[in-house]
Amino acid sequence: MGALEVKELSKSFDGREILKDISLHVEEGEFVTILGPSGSGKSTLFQLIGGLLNPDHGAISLDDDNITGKRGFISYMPQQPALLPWRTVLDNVILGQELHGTKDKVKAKEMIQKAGLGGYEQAFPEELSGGMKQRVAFIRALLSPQSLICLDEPFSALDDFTRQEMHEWLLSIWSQYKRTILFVTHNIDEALFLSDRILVFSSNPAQIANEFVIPFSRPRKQELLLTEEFLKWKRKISSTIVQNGLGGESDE
Amino acid sequence: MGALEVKELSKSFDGREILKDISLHVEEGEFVTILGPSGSGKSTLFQLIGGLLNPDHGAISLDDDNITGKRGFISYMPQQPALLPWRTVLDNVILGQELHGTKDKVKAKEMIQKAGLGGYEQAFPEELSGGMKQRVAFIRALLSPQSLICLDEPFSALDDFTRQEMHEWLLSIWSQYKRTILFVTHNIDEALFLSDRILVFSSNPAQIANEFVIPFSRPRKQELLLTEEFLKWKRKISSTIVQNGLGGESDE
Amino acid sequence: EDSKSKNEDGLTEVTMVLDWTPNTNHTGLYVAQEKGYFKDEGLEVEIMMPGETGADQLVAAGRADFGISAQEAITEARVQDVPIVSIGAIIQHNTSGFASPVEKNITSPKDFEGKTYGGWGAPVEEAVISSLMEGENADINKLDIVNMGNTDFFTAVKRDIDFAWIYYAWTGIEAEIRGDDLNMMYLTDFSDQLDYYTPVISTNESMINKNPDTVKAFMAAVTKGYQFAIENPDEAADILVKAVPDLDAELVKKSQQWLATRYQDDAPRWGEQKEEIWENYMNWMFDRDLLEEKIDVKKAFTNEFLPKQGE
Amino acid sequence: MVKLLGTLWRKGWRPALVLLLLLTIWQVTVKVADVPTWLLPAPSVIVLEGWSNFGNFTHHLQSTIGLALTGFVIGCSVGLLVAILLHLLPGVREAVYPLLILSQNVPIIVLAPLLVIWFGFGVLPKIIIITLVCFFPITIAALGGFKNTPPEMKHYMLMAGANKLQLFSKLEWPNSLPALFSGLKIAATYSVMGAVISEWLGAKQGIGVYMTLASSSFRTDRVFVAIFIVMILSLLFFGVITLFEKLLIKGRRKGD
Amino acid sequence: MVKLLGTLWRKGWRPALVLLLLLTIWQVTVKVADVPTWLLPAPSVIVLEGWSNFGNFTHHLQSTIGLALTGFVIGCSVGLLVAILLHLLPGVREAVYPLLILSQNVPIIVLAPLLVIWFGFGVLPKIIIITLVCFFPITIAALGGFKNTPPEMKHYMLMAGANKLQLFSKLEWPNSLPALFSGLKIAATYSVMGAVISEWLGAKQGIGVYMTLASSSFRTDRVFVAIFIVMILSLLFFGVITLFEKLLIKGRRKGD
Ligand SMILES: Nc1ncnc2c1ncn2[C@@H]1O[C@H](COP(=O)(O)OP(=O)(O)OP(=O)(O)O)[C@@H](O)[C@H]1O
Ligand SMILES: Nc1ncnc2c1ncn2[C@@H]1O[C@H](COP(=O)(O)OP(=O)(O)OP(=O)(O)O)[C@@H](O)[C@H]1O
Ligand SMILES: [Mg+2]
Ligand SMILES: [Mg+2]
Repeated sequence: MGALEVKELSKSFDGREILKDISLHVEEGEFVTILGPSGSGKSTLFQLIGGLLNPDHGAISLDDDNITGKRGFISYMPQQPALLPWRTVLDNVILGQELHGTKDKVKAKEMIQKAGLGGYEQAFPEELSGGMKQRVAFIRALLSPQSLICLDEPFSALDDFTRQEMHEWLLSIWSQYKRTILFVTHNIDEALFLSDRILVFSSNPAQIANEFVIPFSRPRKQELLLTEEFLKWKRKISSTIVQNGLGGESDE
Repeated sequence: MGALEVKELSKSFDGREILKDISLHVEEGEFVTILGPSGSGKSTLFQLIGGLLNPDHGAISLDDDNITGKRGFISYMPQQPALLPWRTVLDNVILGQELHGTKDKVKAKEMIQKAGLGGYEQAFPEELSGGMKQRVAFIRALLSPQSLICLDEPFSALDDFTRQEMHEWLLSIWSQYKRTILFVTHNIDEALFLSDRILVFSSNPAQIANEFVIPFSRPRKQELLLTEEFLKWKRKISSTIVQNGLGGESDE
Repeated sequence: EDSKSKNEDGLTEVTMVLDWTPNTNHTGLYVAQEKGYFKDEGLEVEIMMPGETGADQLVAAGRADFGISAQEAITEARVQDVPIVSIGAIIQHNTSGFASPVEKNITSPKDFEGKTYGGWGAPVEEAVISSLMEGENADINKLDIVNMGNTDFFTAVKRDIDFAWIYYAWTGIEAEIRGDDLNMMYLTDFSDQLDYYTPVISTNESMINKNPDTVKAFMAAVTKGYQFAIENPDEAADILVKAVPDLDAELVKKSQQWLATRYQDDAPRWGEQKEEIWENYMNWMFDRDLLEEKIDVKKAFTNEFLPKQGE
Repeated sequence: MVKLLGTLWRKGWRPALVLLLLLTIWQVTVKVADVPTWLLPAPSVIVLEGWSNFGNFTHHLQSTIGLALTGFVIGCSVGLLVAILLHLLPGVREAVYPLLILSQNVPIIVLAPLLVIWFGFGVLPKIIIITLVCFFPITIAALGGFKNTPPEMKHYMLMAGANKLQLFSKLEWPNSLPALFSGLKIAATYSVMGAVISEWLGAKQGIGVYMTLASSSFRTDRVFVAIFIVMILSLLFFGVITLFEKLLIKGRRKGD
Repeated sequence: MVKLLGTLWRKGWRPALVLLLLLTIWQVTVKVADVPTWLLPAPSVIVLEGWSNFGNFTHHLQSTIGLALTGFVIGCSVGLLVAILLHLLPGVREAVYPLLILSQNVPIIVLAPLLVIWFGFGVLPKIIIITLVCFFPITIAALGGFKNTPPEMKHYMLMAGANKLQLFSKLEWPNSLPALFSGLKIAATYSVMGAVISEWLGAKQGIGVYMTLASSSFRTDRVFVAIFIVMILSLLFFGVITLFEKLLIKGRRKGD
């Protein structure tokens, strides 16, 4: 469940090509990360997969069903938490389920607890810090019923301290539930720590410049980040990015 | 110019103590970073220094002048870019100067160019990506006339690719202008790469748990991040954080 | 024969719409209501205020069965094919006229020169004033005519306005009560042509055609009501005040006394209208370009529904 | 409840003081300049008249309140319905919205007599007037609220597979509540004025009738009693809506 | 300019079509049911009357436009001034704002005679009425706009050392412009209505006078001509303000 196939996807805005011939696939239960600079079109890709936008060319299929332009087939966590301010944490968290008919408050409470938000079930978003909000949004995505979860830089607003905790926690949850995850980030550490596979985006227009299969064994622990092996991989990916001339002019 | 002295600062909100007996000083021309988890009170500290809040106890002085509760003595870059949507990039960037009477459009244009935003001088904020907005906000802070710049997680919304570029750029500017900088982040890499000195915040209530003087020579280049020496320092700081039991429960 | 529906008490329901707020012009209606004259005639009458709408359109549209109107309005309405008909004059002679505080020293139309008249902007006002002034060789161009809208007489003459057109029975009496002395020039003092009927009771043509008996019954009761008011002004005033307690009792009482003799006046019976009066005033209006065309005055009024004398 | 009274007191004492000051100035001016009552009655005269005459007044009051409430409820329902329809049918909105705004330029007072001619003297034309007066602020407020939904939230809902109905009921509707309540507050005060105006079109009782009667029998003091009552009534309506708002709107930061 | 016309056409053809449809229904109904003209004139009759009589009409039109414009300008200036004062003096705002809202419940038409007493029959009381009608939406809109400043921007400005005046002129004022323009649009249409109503209080010419005369001489067709003119005039005012808005407000995403 949750195998994603993207074929030769292209998308332009106002004549400017943002995505060009993007082909990628994510296998069932795989954790794939797209690493790309800001403005390269990562969120646009998610909007295409989520059916919010229609591609100019190409097709998207999930478990062999064509879902191009169809909504509701993926679970989603946006860049901004987008919590509903009039709902408590608990009610926000079950929103994804609610949209598809089933509510499981017990499980929701459990997950809230696990995310380190125990006691905040009845709090409103305005009472939370930016980081806490992001975590709530993440739990909401995890609780949604779809098999593929698209995470759009979910931890970019968290501090590195908590982010690291969340990484471990995410991996532990993921090992339990084995959902397919497509992750977007611009943080190399994050990508390396979490993924089975990393796709590096070039920009203007975005194409897939490189692909890395990450061999670290699971379960992964925080200490991994501080090993020589990790640093070696980081150098490797960084050099690709420098080679490709990414980074610098990406926004001009 | 720009030596900051904070003495035994305490602040509570609604009876909850956020900052407790914070004493720190930043020397003229020094680059000091405060490293702390989300919600620990970093922004609150800045609001106290900026005179937006009044401390319950303690005093703040800049170049031996007491500025406790006084505004306009520091240059500031907030967590959210807070650009004025009706002003072009150029007009936004000179806002800090404008408030103190002097406008230097030529220099502003030059800096916009250097920040990789050349050609966007007449663009409105809504036309920029999140990352670009943050960069504009940063230039605005740099162009303000005050000698002490307080940066509140200015790069947290940037992707690591661009962030790295900005780090180098920031350091090059700083070496030219030698302004005093107080920087807030939760990113260990960032803190290590930029700072002369790092203060680690504990939380509930925030106190200064550790202080590290960073010995890397300047000018620093990106490659530094991928060296053994850097990794060693990262391990050292990480372990302090783990020892202090920071990170995990910080938000509960 | 009548097509009007009857209610559960076997009474025919009709509505009567006033021309303004209730006042002593309407006493007969309230007496007929209070004394049960309407009920005796098999009618259940509802008396309404028209508000801004104006009674005539309501009566014409059949939203009300009867209304209070005035000869000039009915004449104008008939020109536009608005089907309303006057079925009884409430007051025989025109009791309206131009009033001013004595201090203003306006005693004849000649004195209008250099003064300010406050009206409601109708062309008929200028026509009437100019005909009065012509009679004394005064120049209408030397009069400033100002539209004072809804402003009341007493307020208006405190500011800018020197004289205005009032019904003596109400505004004039109020002045007496206040002890303000007025110079009053009745229209009837100047020209027979201006002695038109105001106010009158009106109905629409469809009532006349379809429910003549209801109209007859209504006028019978109303006649008795006014007869009573003529004979017992004080008691009639009490009835009006009782029906409309928000009116000023003193004003009603005094006004009633003043009006008692003027309802029927010199007419053979209350409510009777003469064709020549209709004809005269219509001609007067036509001559002064106040009407686009002449009307058939026989269709504009009728005495047919007034009770026969001694009936 | 105690907290509410506390808030009322904290927010209310200043305006109350200013009001008292204004009334005092008025009273003193009238007394000193010896302005006759029929021209401009002193506040004391007005209060006295209102007090001593309150018995005669209650049926007028009841009638107006009934009218205003009915009109308000119908007007708001219609307004909401229109807003929801227009929101869910963007094509219709584009066609009808400008006309709606245009319709607000028809002076109600001009329309009113025509309404009476067309619909008679009953309650109907009056309700229509109040409805016309009430529905517009509601429609505008609700439409604005619906449209003002933060794009990132709408984004999330759509990506998560919300259909149009869910998007509306779970996001746009609750998001519009604060705007809607501002609309309701405006409509509530309008409804009282609308009721008074509608009574000028012919009614047997009501504050509008009382006002007209008072005015035509030169009782300026009573006209002012009516004005005061209208103001108090509007204030009450406003207060009730605010109370509902406090109870219903959660989790949103209030303005300072 | 061409672009503007394009927008107008793109946004306008749907409402225009619906309007045409409504007019047609009206026309046919009146003709089929044989409704007499004095009760409800057919649109064709109204247009014809308006057309053939336009010459007699221009001086009324001029007078009303002049009145509306003057009142609008004064009303908006006063409204803005009040809003700025109340915003800069929070203590005063708390004391006066509730009273301002309260004042809106005084029916203007009731106030009118008093205005005449105090200011006579000239232009002054009319201007005052239009001012009263215009100033409120402006004040409310401006105050709302000032208050709605995003806290992070306010934050930045204060930290950067902006004084109260700078905070206002560089942040709160430009931030309030969109809200202000909504207020201006409302005030613009109100001003036309206000002018017509003020003319009922006594004027020698103007659309209000024309309307009253038409009504009292049973020329319902002319009443409708006046209503149409009022609507067109309001629309024009609205359009002019919208044009200014387009020219003045930059860098902000428009609604979809
Ligand atoms: N609806 C739109 N209309 C026009 N241009 C758009 C639209 N959405 C995105 N773009 C442009 O497409 C490009 C890619 O945007 P996108 O948001 O996908 O980038 P991203 O990789 O998610 O960046 P970030 O890391 O900053 O979120 C940007 O240059 C943006 O300006
Ligand atoms: N005005 C306020 N009233 C009450 N509590 C506040 C206020 N401002 C901040 N706090 C609380 O103080 C604590 C510290 O907040 P602060 O914004 O300073 O944290 P931070 O370190 O900047 O976090 P982050 O990295 O998420 O920005 C938080 O728990 C917050 O809820
Ligand atoms: Mg993105
Ligand atoms: Mg912060």
